[in-house]
Amino acid sequence: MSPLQTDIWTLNMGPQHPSTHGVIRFVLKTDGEIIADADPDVGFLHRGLEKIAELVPYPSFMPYTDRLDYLAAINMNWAWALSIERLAGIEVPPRAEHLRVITAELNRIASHLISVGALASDMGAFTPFVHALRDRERINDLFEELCGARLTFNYCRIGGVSLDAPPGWFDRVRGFLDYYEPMIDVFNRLITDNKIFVERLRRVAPVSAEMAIAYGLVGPNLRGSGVKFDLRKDEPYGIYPQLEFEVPVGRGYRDGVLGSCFDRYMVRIEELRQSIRIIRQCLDRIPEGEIQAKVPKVLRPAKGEVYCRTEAPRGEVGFYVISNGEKTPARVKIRTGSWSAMSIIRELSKGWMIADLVAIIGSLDVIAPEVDR
Amino acid sequence: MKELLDQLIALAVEKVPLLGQAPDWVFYLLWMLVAGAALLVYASLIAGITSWVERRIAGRMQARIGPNRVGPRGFFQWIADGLKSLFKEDVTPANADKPLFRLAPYLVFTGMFGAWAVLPYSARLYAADLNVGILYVMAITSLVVIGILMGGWASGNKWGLFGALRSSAQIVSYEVPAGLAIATAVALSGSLSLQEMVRAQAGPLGILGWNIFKSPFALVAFFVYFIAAVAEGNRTPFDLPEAESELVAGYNTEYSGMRFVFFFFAEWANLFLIGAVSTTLFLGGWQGPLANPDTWWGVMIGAGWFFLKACFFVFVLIWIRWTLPRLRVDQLMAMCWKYLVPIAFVCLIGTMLWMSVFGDRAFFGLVAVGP
Amino acid sequence: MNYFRNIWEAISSIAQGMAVTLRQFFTKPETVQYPEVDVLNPRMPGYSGHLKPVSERFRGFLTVDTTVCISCNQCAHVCPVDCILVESEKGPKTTVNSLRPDGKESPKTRYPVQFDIHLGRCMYCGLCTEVCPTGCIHFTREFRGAAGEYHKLIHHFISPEEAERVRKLAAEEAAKPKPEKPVATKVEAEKE
Amino acid sequence: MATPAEIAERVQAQFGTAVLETVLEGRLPHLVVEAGRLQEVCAFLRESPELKFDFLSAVAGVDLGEQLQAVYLLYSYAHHHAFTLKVNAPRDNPVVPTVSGIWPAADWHERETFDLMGIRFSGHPDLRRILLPEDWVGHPLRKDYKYPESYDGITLRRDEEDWPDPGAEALYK
Repeated sequence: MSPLQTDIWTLNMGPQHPSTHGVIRFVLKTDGEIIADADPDVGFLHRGLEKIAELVPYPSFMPYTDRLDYLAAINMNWAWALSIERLAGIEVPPRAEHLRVITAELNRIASHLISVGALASDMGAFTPFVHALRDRERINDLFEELCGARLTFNYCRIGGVSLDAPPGWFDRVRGFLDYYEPMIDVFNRLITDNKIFVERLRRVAPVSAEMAIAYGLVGPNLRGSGVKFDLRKDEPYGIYPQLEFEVPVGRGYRDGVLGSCFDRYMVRIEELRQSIRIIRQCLDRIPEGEIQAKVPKVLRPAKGEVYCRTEAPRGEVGFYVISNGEKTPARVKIRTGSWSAMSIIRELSKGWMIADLVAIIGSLDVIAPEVDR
Repeated sequence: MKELLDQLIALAVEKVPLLGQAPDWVFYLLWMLVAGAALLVYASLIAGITSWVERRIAGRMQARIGPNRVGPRGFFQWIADGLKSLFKEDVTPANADKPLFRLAPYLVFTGMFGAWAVLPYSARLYAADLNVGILYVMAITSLVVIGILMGGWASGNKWGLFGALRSSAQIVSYEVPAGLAIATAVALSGSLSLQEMVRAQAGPLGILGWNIFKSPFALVAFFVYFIAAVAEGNRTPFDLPEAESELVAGYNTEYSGMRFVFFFFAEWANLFLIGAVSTTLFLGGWQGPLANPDTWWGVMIGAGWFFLKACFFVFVLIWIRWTLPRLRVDQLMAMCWKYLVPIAFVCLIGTMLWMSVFGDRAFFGLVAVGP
Repeated sequence: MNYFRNIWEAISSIAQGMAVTLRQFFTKPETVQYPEVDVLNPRMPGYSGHLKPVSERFRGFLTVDTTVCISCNQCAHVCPVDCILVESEKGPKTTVNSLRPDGKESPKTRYPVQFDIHLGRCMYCGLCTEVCPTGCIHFTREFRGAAGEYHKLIHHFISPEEAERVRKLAAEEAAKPKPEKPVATKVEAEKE
Repeated sequence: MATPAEIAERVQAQFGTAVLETVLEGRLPHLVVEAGRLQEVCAFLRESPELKFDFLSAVAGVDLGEQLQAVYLLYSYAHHHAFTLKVNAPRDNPVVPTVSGIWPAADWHERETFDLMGIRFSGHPDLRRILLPEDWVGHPLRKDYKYPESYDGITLRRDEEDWPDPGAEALYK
């Protein structure tokens, strides 16, 4: 009797699929439910941001960085502003630095909320996602009060921030933190502790520290693999060196494997707490003063190049900017966290099930516009 | 209901002598049509309203409002949705196996709806009291898996086939713990007829005689049955066949319009069915305070109890669905074979031992059953 | 024993999660019924959620007060998507007061004869409002602007009559002694 | 942690003539190395215990006019120092050896550079376009790139169409 014949199936997952987090397509080759190969096909959201950057003046590129990662627009704004400030040698006033940290960390909370919520929703539990959105909505309200937008904030400027906080805003931020801090525990009770959820993730698709570094994983994905590296600590910028916070790393939470999907998830949950801590410190020590440095109206940085990395919610975002002394940059290369997270999926998903692929995508927190730029 | 109908028929025969000469099958046919129509209306109402209730509850659990546009608090949303689906184009994919593709929703629907015929809505309120009632329920609901497999395979969509295969593996596996748990209830009640099973659960206050109170093992068996029933009904956390975030929509990916409604009708009708069968087997069916099979108002109160209990289960099912994530295929199987089956088996043996020690005494053997 | 611990963990964690959802079930929903509730109104009646009405700084549609505009073209220059088109004529010299709280005076010699904002392109970034020396281009809190046709997304802020009036004024100015030819500066994409 | 000067020195000591240019001032100290020996240099940077550049942050393609340049932005988690390598390739035949065998991360970065800048990486296991469609013509990040009139029969919108003249129907605020 001949052995049972099985076929390798080619499956098309996406570009419209509930769990691809944007428009991403995977060409799956599966043996039953087991994935033999998952080839990501990206580029559906390619808007040519690097080309646009060569066409618009330095300050006018700021709104485009919002669209780079719409869930963490301020972190992207900051990265661009910081690159140009380094390139042109601009000092940022301390109040603006504090405002940047407050907004960036609020934005980090908002972004991580979407990330952990979306992972839960990929696992089939939709309610945690909505609960995360419910809390994120309050952050959006704060941002709307501050800068008038709820998603594409365009808040940072080269040399500072665009607007000072309206009266009473800091108290409302504090109020939000007081509200939100216990909500992390409620969220944990709802989904993080859930046995099914833990079992779905804790041993799935572990990434070793070496593999994470070799594939260029950054941010929470890298820390999930146990590498204690955070640009805010190790290559500090802004006022981060003056602030106290910890860098959570994966450690095989709930008897899992180090670097598994659950570790990456837990790192994000822990980072929520750290962000709250950072914001509280900033609120306590924010000085009065200017929010904008003196920057020439038409900015022409001296000839030179810079590679500036900052820690966004999806990890290192780096702007490699070359200036020719013109009012537009000669070349901008944007390196984002999702790009490397996306590139590891093919290697990582081999041998896991389709349901695990969804967990892998969700736990790596890939977001399509950041991949495609 | 049957008795009432018998009386009606007798009356009709008396008034119209010509009817007396009609053969029996005419009356049976009439009875079938009447009962079938009544049940269909009832089931449609329940399924439709459940769909609205589910969306409202889900909304509230997610800090939303839920549908609230059509009618008071959106109550007529389900009618609007039904009508909308009715007018929608019924798309059949080009490479679908067309006859099977068209047939599948009806099979699912039949399997789900067929079980409603034997449910003991109250002491005298039922369409049929088969002496193998519970076996009939298990048998007819097995049709569902064929419908799902057929639909998933015939739609010519790989995601659909994934869903269908997952579904068949799941339903076939979970029949085992469900069967064992049902056997526990059958052992306690001493009958396969659903009416008899409910009658056997009479006890003080109408509550203490319930099967779950007869032995601690029965209590566990009840949970095992409930979990297995949820799994057989493809509800979260066992909704792998349609696993939205993995398989797009699983077996019903390619369905649209009215056929899609049939699938969903079956799903919501199934919610009530799970509740009704669990109630009948373990929670005393229509038994409850003031329920009395001998007076008409007692029967009505019994019907109320049955409905309330079943609705409670519907709520719990919805509640679970909007809380829990989904299992993975291998975990699903592991849970069935490693946990539910052994536990159900222990429950069955334990209940038998318990009965041999305490007899048929209620409340874990503390209270004597009987008038 | 692992076996029983698993069962216990499953039951307890599921119960925990269900307690959370049940609690949310009995909490008031957060949804704002938008068309019914006037979100531009500072006090939204009958609403108890967390959402505040559209904030003071909300970046809605752009609007221009053309009487204050000095046609300096800075907004068009800074706009990343080229959604602003200003054409102007040289007219009599006056001064205008800024619309910003400081009310600073600026000299005005150029008068806009065309001021269009293409809301189909606008990305509501607010860079133009920041560079405007007189604050004449600013955001409104209006955000409802569905249009049936694409060209209706282009807002024209100067009517043909007004443009005619300005042109006449400019011609008179040009006819005066020390004549200066009116130059129409069409702002095109400066960024090539 | 090694300063850029030390790093450059080590590389120069090892490879000598392969280093075409050393730039240590400015915000981005870097070496320009010979394309042919790029793989050796990279392997040395990664493996040498004092340098140990285990992380390739990005590969950027730059259009220098006569030449195309690939820029490798490196970082070491072990020693917390950063460095940059540059490789030039002639514009008419821009070929650079791949480093995807040394840093797996380079795989996608090189594909992107190939896609947008048109630098071909010899030895790359899977050099396809990544962001643009397979049948796209040209490499958009080159300075002389002409935006196509149409793609696959779809006319790409021009400015005039995007800003139509409404004529008499215009609405005035």
